Parts: sequence; structure tokens; C-alpha cells
Amino acid sequence: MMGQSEKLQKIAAEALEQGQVTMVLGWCKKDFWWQAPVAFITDPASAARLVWDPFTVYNPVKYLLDNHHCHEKIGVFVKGCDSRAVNRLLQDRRLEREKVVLFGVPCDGKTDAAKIKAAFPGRKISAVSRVDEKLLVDTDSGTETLPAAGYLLDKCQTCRHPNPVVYDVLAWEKVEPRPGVDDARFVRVAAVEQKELEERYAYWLRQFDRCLRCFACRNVCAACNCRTCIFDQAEPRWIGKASDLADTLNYQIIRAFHVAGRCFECGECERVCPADIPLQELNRKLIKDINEYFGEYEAGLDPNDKPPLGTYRGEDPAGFDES
Amino acid sequence: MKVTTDKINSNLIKEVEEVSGQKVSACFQCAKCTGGCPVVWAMDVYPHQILRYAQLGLADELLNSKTLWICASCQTCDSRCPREVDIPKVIEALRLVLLRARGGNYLHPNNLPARVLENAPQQGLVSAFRKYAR
Amino acid sequence: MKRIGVFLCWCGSNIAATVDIEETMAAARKMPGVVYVDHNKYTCSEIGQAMIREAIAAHRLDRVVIGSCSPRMHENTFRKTVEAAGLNPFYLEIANIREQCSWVHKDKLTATEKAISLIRTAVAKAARSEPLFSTEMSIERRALVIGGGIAGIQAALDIADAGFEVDLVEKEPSIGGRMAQLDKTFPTLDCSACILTPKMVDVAQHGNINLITYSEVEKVEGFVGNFTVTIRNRARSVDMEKCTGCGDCYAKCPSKVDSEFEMGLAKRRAIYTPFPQAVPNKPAIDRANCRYFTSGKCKVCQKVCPAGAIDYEQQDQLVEKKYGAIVVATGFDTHKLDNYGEYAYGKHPDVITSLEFERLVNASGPTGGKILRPSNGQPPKNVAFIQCVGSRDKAKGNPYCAKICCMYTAKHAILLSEKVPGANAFVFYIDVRTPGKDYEEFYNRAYEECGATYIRGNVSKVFPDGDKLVVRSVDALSGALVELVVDMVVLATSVDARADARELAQKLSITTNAYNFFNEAHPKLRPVETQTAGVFLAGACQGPKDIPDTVAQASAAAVKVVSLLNKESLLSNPTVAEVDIKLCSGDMSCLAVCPYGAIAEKFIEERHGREIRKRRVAEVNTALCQGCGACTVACRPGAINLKGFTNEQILAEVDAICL
Amino acid sequence: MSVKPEGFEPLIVAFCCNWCSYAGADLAGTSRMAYPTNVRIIRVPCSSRVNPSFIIRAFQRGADAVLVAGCHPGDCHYHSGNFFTRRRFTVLKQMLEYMGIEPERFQVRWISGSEGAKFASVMNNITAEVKSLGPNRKLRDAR
Repeated sequence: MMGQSEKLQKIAAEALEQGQVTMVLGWCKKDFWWQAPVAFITDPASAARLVWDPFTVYNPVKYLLDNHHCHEKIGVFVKGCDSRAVNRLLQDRRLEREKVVLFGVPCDGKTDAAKIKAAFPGRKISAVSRVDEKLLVDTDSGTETLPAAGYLLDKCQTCRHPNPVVYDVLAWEKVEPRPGVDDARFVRVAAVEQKELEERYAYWLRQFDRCLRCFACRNVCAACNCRTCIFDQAEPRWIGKASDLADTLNYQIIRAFHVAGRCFECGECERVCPADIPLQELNRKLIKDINEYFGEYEAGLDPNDKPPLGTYRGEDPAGFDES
Repeated sequence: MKVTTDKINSNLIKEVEEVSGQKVSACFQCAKCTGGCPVVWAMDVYPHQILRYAQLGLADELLNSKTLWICASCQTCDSRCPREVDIPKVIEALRLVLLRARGGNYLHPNNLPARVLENAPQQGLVSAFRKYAR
Repeated sequence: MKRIGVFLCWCGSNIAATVDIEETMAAARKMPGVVYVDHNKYTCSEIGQAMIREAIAAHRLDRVVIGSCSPRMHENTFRKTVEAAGLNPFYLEIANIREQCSWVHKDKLTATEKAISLIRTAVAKAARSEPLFSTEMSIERRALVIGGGIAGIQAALDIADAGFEVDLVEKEPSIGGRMAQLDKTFPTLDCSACILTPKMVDVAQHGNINLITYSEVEKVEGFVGNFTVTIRNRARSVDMEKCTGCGDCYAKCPSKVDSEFEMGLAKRRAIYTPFPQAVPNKPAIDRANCRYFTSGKCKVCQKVCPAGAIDYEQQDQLVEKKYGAIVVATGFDTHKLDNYGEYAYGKHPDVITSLEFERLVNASGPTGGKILRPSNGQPPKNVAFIQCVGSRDKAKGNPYCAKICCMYTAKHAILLSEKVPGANAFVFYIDVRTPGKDYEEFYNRAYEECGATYIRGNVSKVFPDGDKLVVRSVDALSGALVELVVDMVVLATSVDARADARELAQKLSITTNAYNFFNEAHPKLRPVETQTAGVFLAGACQGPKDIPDTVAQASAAAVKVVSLLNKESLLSNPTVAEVDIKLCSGDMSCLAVCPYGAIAEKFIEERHGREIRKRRVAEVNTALCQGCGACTVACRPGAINLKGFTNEQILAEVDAICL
Repeated sequence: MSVKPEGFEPLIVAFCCNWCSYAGADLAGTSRMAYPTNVRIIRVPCSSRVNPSFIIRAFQRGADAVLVAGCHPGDCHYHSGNFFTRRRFTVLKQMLEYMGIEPERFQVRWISGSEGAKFASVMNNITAEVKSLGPNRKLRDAR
């Protein structure tokens, strides 16, 4: 039987050989066992570099913005979350559907390397692989087995769309969403909502005080796809450049507002944040409010939708005093 | 029959709307329901009047009407109502509301002896709670 | 650095009594960019304005801030003042220190403090103001009227009488519309044809009106003053030049089909004019039903035509024309009764709609004006009229009131009593609505003088019993069940928007409400305009309407068109949105929120190393943009800005206020 | 909790649409309806011109409260602008409260050109509310 990595390699090699695409974006293995960075494959022979392992979390879709001009057609491997990023770019007219061939990869959740490391303090790990619901961890003192479910990335624990929502080819059978993801969706938001007002401010201040304004959350986000971000402009100066907490709050509020109704909950912002700021608690709050006020809406499912803030109904309720 | 501010302001319509899930206040008395009702000949208060009585809070008249027990829930009225009021549901709600009012409140799940809970048919329990608990 | 002059107005004591002018002037002198400060008792007076003009010259001022009354009061006055002094009129900013300061505050100390703050804010904004220019646009002095019913006819006649050329486009072979189908009109009972046909003839004979029948609007481009419209002239198969309208062709045509004009109560031929008084009175061939076109044999009409006018080879033609203004007057459809099985319409010939009844009463109708039962040709003795069929019904029909049914049903009851002596009318209603001059009196006449019985109750079921119809209802007022045996049932059918209204709205970039009626620009104050400048509405296409309202709206639309076409040229609004293509990502979020269709996408070419890449960006049509600024917020990278209210200016105002 | 200094006078920034709320403010003026001097109006063509960034900037620079005022829904001079305003600021307001900003600090109101009295009473209320809250330190520049 063919392994999962081999399946991806075969799909990519065939697409390149047949001239269906001139580049394939997938994942490869480089220096570290805990990383599977995005690979840019242009010849069938290199397709063998592609892998599917517990750490293929990175979203290759945003790289299309830089590459789609130079290629007639690009093949992209997309997990559930990645496929919604494609819809995000389509809806924002930053990509044309004909320019890409989507190789859908049903995904049963990616592994959090930090959790693995924490499980084996002081031991050197050389590789981690996954067999069904088990993780096999090769350490300097033998191979250990861990249950995969216990070592998932946080963002994968609340994933509602593990299967690609748009694809041309599917690598293998679809998987079931994890039980309870719907209930888990807004749990953290509700927890913050329950705090007292001053406590909430103190909470967010504590979080954003750590923010370096490295803009990693923005750069990784498929919903943040402007050619020139408002925060990178000199005139008008929307935000101060010095490290002032007020400017950080300004950035974070406007960033969240700009993805309101457009965020598709991939959770990458939170994963890449070097300061561990719980950005999903902000993004999901906006999703929750939009659902409650203007009707259920899930971004990244249909590129032909109008985003909730780009449309209205005369009878919309208001979240303020309309008297 | 007399309409008073107290009756109009009573909670009857609210309660009926809550139990039935129907907007009784939407009725504008076109009476299409009554015109098509196959058992209207046996009714003392007509379906459109039932809604009007509910709007006006005429609880006694509703309570004493035979109509509540005659309605066969055939849905003819509701299929034609231009205001999307499901009248059989309203009538069922009136039955419940009035039954409850008559039944008092002396059943509480915690007070039922285990023997009863084990042996009594579920439908019987539901029915008993409907009538004797609030 | 800008050279800003600040001028404070006393407004007599209106401002000066509450705001310390001296202190405010002193503060203004210290504001960044301010090089000159002065004051005047009445700045809006000629002396005050002269002072500003002189100061601009003497001190080489390039921005002007006036602390005075509301800009809503004198902004235009002072713009002209600075323009007269050689500055761009948009170099002026007004600080509202009267309505929003001296008049609402009593304490001189805090009022002065606030006045200083307001001046500082205006100075900050003025320092960032750019010169703005209106562009002058020519106007095509010709109007297009879409729809040849009474609304279109009236609008076309009024515009033509004012001396402008009008093209009147009608999709049927004749103008006349719904009104031509009616018998009498409420509340006066004058005959519809008698008042309509002279107007139709006027249209045909008017030197300024170009009648384009059997045609439809295919495409609309451009903007106010400069629309380019493509009109599809459907192949009529009859040469309009040669045809004399003698009628020999349709007398001999062997193919008979239901007449749309007669609501299917009579037949017409495949070559036909919809009705005898048609304008133009020249037939068209309905190719779908013509024997020659369906089977290749026949050509009877060509053989009998003495003028040789029949032309089977004609093709649809697309004609492109330019217009300065457009009036939409496409009317209404009657509601389809598919959802109302309980009324037995279509199952029993004696259940008819109100428009069918209209044809039965009409002297030129299928029965020659005699009210006869379709089933047996006998006059009915008892007739039930059911109101609100498809109206006020959110479950299966239209939730809105169709507005005209109460009145025409009263008319039908009256006409029945006149035409069939001794016949009885029974009107089933939910509410009777008769607001309008002489309307209530007309309704009173139906039951007081003409013997109609009004029953408050919606009919639940109509079913045949022998050769009669049984109508089942209840009289809600008495509580009595009602079961009437009648000879005929007339359904007061609701009014729908035209089936293709949404399509036309898209072509015109106007909007519709949830029921596809065209939206007016403002429900109270701009009832005949649309949000698209230069496109106006008349008649039932905007919402159910009776004839008097339709004619009034048509004349109102005509006045709007005439006042537009009368202008020498159009000046565009200078405070419009503007795209910075460097920043624009081309995601068109701006387009989604623009109410005027003023934003379009365009592709620009950019050099990237050796290759040329195409890139999508937004483009603002300054003729259509009204300057609301909704797009500026929808645009995440801030690539679209609003002239006169730029991001830079507003941020500077915020900073100045909070200083 | 912030300490209220004696005689605290809040600074309130109000964005008013030209056609309704700014006209309402003018009407309050012509009708001589007194209200506190704390409010400063920025005239915008439509409430849909108000960018959330302007609001955050006002807080950053020291505003104690921000008001956005526009035409009543359905009466927008530009047909649909305030419908977008309603959606945008429903979202922004919930977010600010979620982040611990007092609801009184950011308000959105519909004030028509004929509602001079309403304009004055909104100004009275918002000033009183913010006075009792005390100065705003949240979201504010450290200067």
C-alpha cells in the first residue's frame, strides 16, 4: 500500500509531467523534525521531496499571491483550512480559480511539536510520525507511542472543516470532523465575555503588552491580503511607529475589524504569534457577534458570497441604542 | 362579554404565543380560517374569534368554549391563513394554558416517588406534568 | 507651509456675546500655519466679504478659515468669496461657532475655549485641503421613456411639449398599456379609452416623440446627461413604412391564439394588433404562433396584403442611441394565482380575475360590453367579488396592499348594477381602503345606491355546485357563517412588479425593493428620482398605484427630466471618491457598498522587470459618485479616499480636537 | 477604577453626518437648546464615511468618549450608507466592550435633521455619563 507522502508525490509528479501545472506547492522536510515548510516543486523529479507528516500545518495558499503571475497554472495541496484560504482569495479577487489546480488533502489534525517536547523533557527527539491515531516518537532512548488526539495543535482541536471545501482532486478519503468542535468554537470567547469589564481590559492589556508588532499574524493571514497594508503606510499615518501600547491596541483592533466577516478560523495568526497572544479570541468574538446580529455566516465556504460587512438588510438589528 | 383594560393587558396572549410559537397578534381578522373550517358547525366560538378573544384577553370565554375541544387540527385554516398563523397550534396552546391554570401546580419531579417514576408510562408522566406542573 | 487666514465673525452679538473674539483671535494667531487673523461684525455682508478678498491678496493667503455660522448656511457664499479672490473655492473651511457654540452655550469662558478648539480643528483641516474642481459635462438633449402605458405616455408628452426630443420604447406592438384594457375609471366612471386614446394619438403625432414599439432596452451605459442605450427592435415582420393598417392580413390569418389584451377571453390572429385603437395601428407577426414560421407554409397575409408590407425576412435590430435622461415606466403584472387552488380559478370558467371582468364590461371587449358568464353566455344574477387575492398575504402572496383593488372592486360592483339590472354584488373584504379625493364617496355609492353587500371576511373556498358556484366564508362582524350560491366569482388580483423588473434594474443600475419594485431615491423627498442620477421613475413600476397617482408621478418625472435637459451643462460634484492605484488591491470591497454604481473595475498594466502584468483596480466614475464615502471605510488599505473629507483631513481634525 | 479629578470636564468627539445629525445640531442651535460645551463635532458627508480608525485615534489622543451620529435607517441621504454604519459599528462596539471599554465611551445614535431636541439631550446624556465615569485612560497614548 502506498503511504500518504507517496500519494502526494504521485499527484504532483503526474500533474507536472502532464503539463497540467508548472509548479506545485506542498510540504517538504528540511532541517528539523518539527517543521514541514512549504515546498515549491517545478519538476516531476523533485516531487519526491513532498511529504505529509504530523507537521504539515503551513498554509501554502498565500504564496500564490507572489507566484501566480509567473505560472500558467499552479497546483496547490490544500487541507481544509488551506482550501478556505483559496476561497478567501477568490472572494477578494486576488486569485483566479482557473490559475490553480487544487489537490485536496483531508486532514485529521496537525501535531503540536511543543506538546511533544514537553512530554519528553531532557530527551532528544529525532523524528515523529503518525500511524492512524497514534504518534510514534523516535527519541534517543527508543521509540515511544503517544495518542495523536492529545497532542494536536490547539487550532486543530476546534476545526470544523478538516476536509477541503473546494478541490479538483482528492488525495484520499474524507475524514470526520472531531466530535464536539461545534461546541468548542466559542468556548474561549464566552470565557472572556464572562469576565467583568475592568478584568477584560486588564486581560487584553496583559496580552497585547507582549505584542512586538512583528506583524506575523497579519503576514500569515489569508484574509490580510492587501497589496500595501494600511499599517505600512507613511501618509496618512494611521498608526504610530514607536512601541506604544496604545498603537499596539490600535493595530490589533483594526486588524480584527479588517478580518471581521472574512476570517475563516484557520488559527494561523495565533499559532505563529511569538508572544502567544490569543488572537482567535478576538477574531472569533467578531464571528460570534456577526452570527448573532446578522445571521449565521461562515467565511471561506463560498467565494460568491458577499462578506457580512459588505452588505446589509433593512431590518438588521443594531448593537447600540437605536431609539 | 366585556373587554376591559385588565383583560387586554393580561398575559394571556403572551403566554399563548410563547407556548404555541405562533404570533397571535399578527391576525387581522380576515376570517378565512372560519370560512373553510370543516367542523365550524359544531363550534360555539369561531376560529377567527378564538384569535380575537385571545388578542383581547377574554380568558373566561375561551375557557368555556367548546371550540377548543372540537378543533380537529386538520390544518385547513392554517394552510390558507395569509398571516402565517398556525391556528391549531394556537388552540392547542390555549388548551394547555387553560388546563394548566385549572390544574394547579402540585407536581414536582423531585417529589415523585421512585416507584412511580419507574412504573408510570412516560406519556402519562408528560401528560401529568402538562396539567399539574408549571 | 500653508499661509492660512482666520476670520472671525461676530454675527452682531449672536457670536460675540458668548465667545470672546479678542481671546479667540489671540489663540488663532498661535495656530500652525496661521499668518493672518481678523474679525468682522458681519462677515457675510459685502464689507465682510471684501475684507476677506483684500486680506487674501495683501497677505498672500492660500487657505481661509472662517469662524461663523453653520457651513450649511453660508459655505457657498464664502466659497464664492475666496474664488473671487483667486483661490480654489475648496480652500475654505468654516468653523461653526454659532449654531454649535455660541447659541447652545451660556458660559463665556467655556464657550470661548470651545470656539478656539473649533477654529483649531478647521485650521488643521484647511492646512490639508487640496484644490478641487468640478468638471463640466455636456448633456445629450434627448430623453428615453421606457414603457408606453399611461405613465410613459404622460411623461413623453410632457417632455416633448417642453421642446425636447423623446424616444418612447414599448415592448408590445402598440402603446396603451394596462389602462387601454380598462373599461371605466374610478372615481368618476369616465371611459378609459375616451381619455387615453386621444393621448395615444397625440404621442403618435407629436413632432418631438419618436415611437419605438415592439422593442426593448437591451443595454444601458454611461451616466447622467450621457447615457448610451442599446434598443432591440424586434422583428415585426411588417414593413412599417409600407403598411397602411388596413387590417386585411389579420382578417385572413388562419392561426388563432388567445389574446393577451383580452386576457384570454377572446382569440386574436398570429398577425395582429392588440386592440382596434392600437397606436401605431400596424400589425406585428407573433412568430411563435405563425403558421409560416412554425411550418414553413401559409404566407396568406403576404398574399392578401395590398401594400406588400409583409416581410418574413426581417431580423431583430440593435440600435444604439444617446440620451441625457431616462424615465422608467414599465408598469406592473397581475399576480399569478397558482397558489390559490381554493378559489377554483382555472378550474371553473365562471371564476375570473378582475382584469378579465374589466374586459367583460368593456364595450369593445369579447362580449361587446355585456357581462356574461363565460360558462354559458348568460348574464349572472349573483356575483361574488373577493378582495385581497394575493395581497396582504405573507404566506402565499404579496405581504403588501395592492392599493387599487378596493376601488376597482367598488367600481365593478357599481358597473354590475348598471349593466345587469337586478344582479347582486357581494364583496368579501378584509378592510376597505379608500384614501383619495372622492374615493370614500365612490365606495359609499357602491353599497348605498347600487346595492352591493359588503361582507367582512376572506373567502375560504369556492367550489362548483351544478352550474353554480358556492362561496364559503364568514361574516366576521356578526359571527355568522356565510355560504353564498353565485353565478360568477371575481378575484381582485394583486399587483406584482414586472417579471423582468430586476433584470432592467441591473441594466439601469438602480435598485429594487424585496418585491422587485424600483426604489426611489428617497421615500418622501425624492419620489421620482432613483439613486442613479438621470434615471427617473413613473407609475406602478415603483409600487402599486392608481391612474391619478401614476399621471402625477409621470408629470413630476417629466419636470425632473426637463430641468435636467434645460441645463447648459452639468457640473460634477467635486467632493468625490478617488482611487490611489498604488494602494488598490482590486478586491472591489468599495464596489459592494456603492449605492450609485459609481465604481467599476478596470485593468491597468504594470511593468515587472521584463514582463508587463495586468492588474485589477477600482475606478470611480465622477459623474455618478455622490460623495458619501461609504467606500473609503470598506477599503481596508485606505486606497480610496474622499476628496474634501480625506483620511488625512479627518485624522488631523481628530488630532486637533484632542490637543 | 479611575479616580475622578475634581471638576473633570470630558472631551467628546462627535462624528455627524452632514444631512441629518449635523443639521440636527444646527437646529439645536437655532432653537437655542443649551447643552454642555464638551462635545466637538466633525462634519462628515455620511456616517458611512466614519472609519473605525478615526474612533480609535480619538481615544488614543485623549477623547473621553466618541459619538457617531447619522440619519435614521431608511432615511440616509445616500440611500444605504447608514445600513453599513449600523453593521460596522455594531461589530466595533461589541468588540470594544469585549476588550473592556465602557459602553458609554463609544456610542452610535440616529439623529435626524428635525431632532434638535434629541441632539441636545443626547449631548446632555453622554456628557453626564462620561462625567460620572471619569477620564478615559484606556486605549490612550502614553504621553
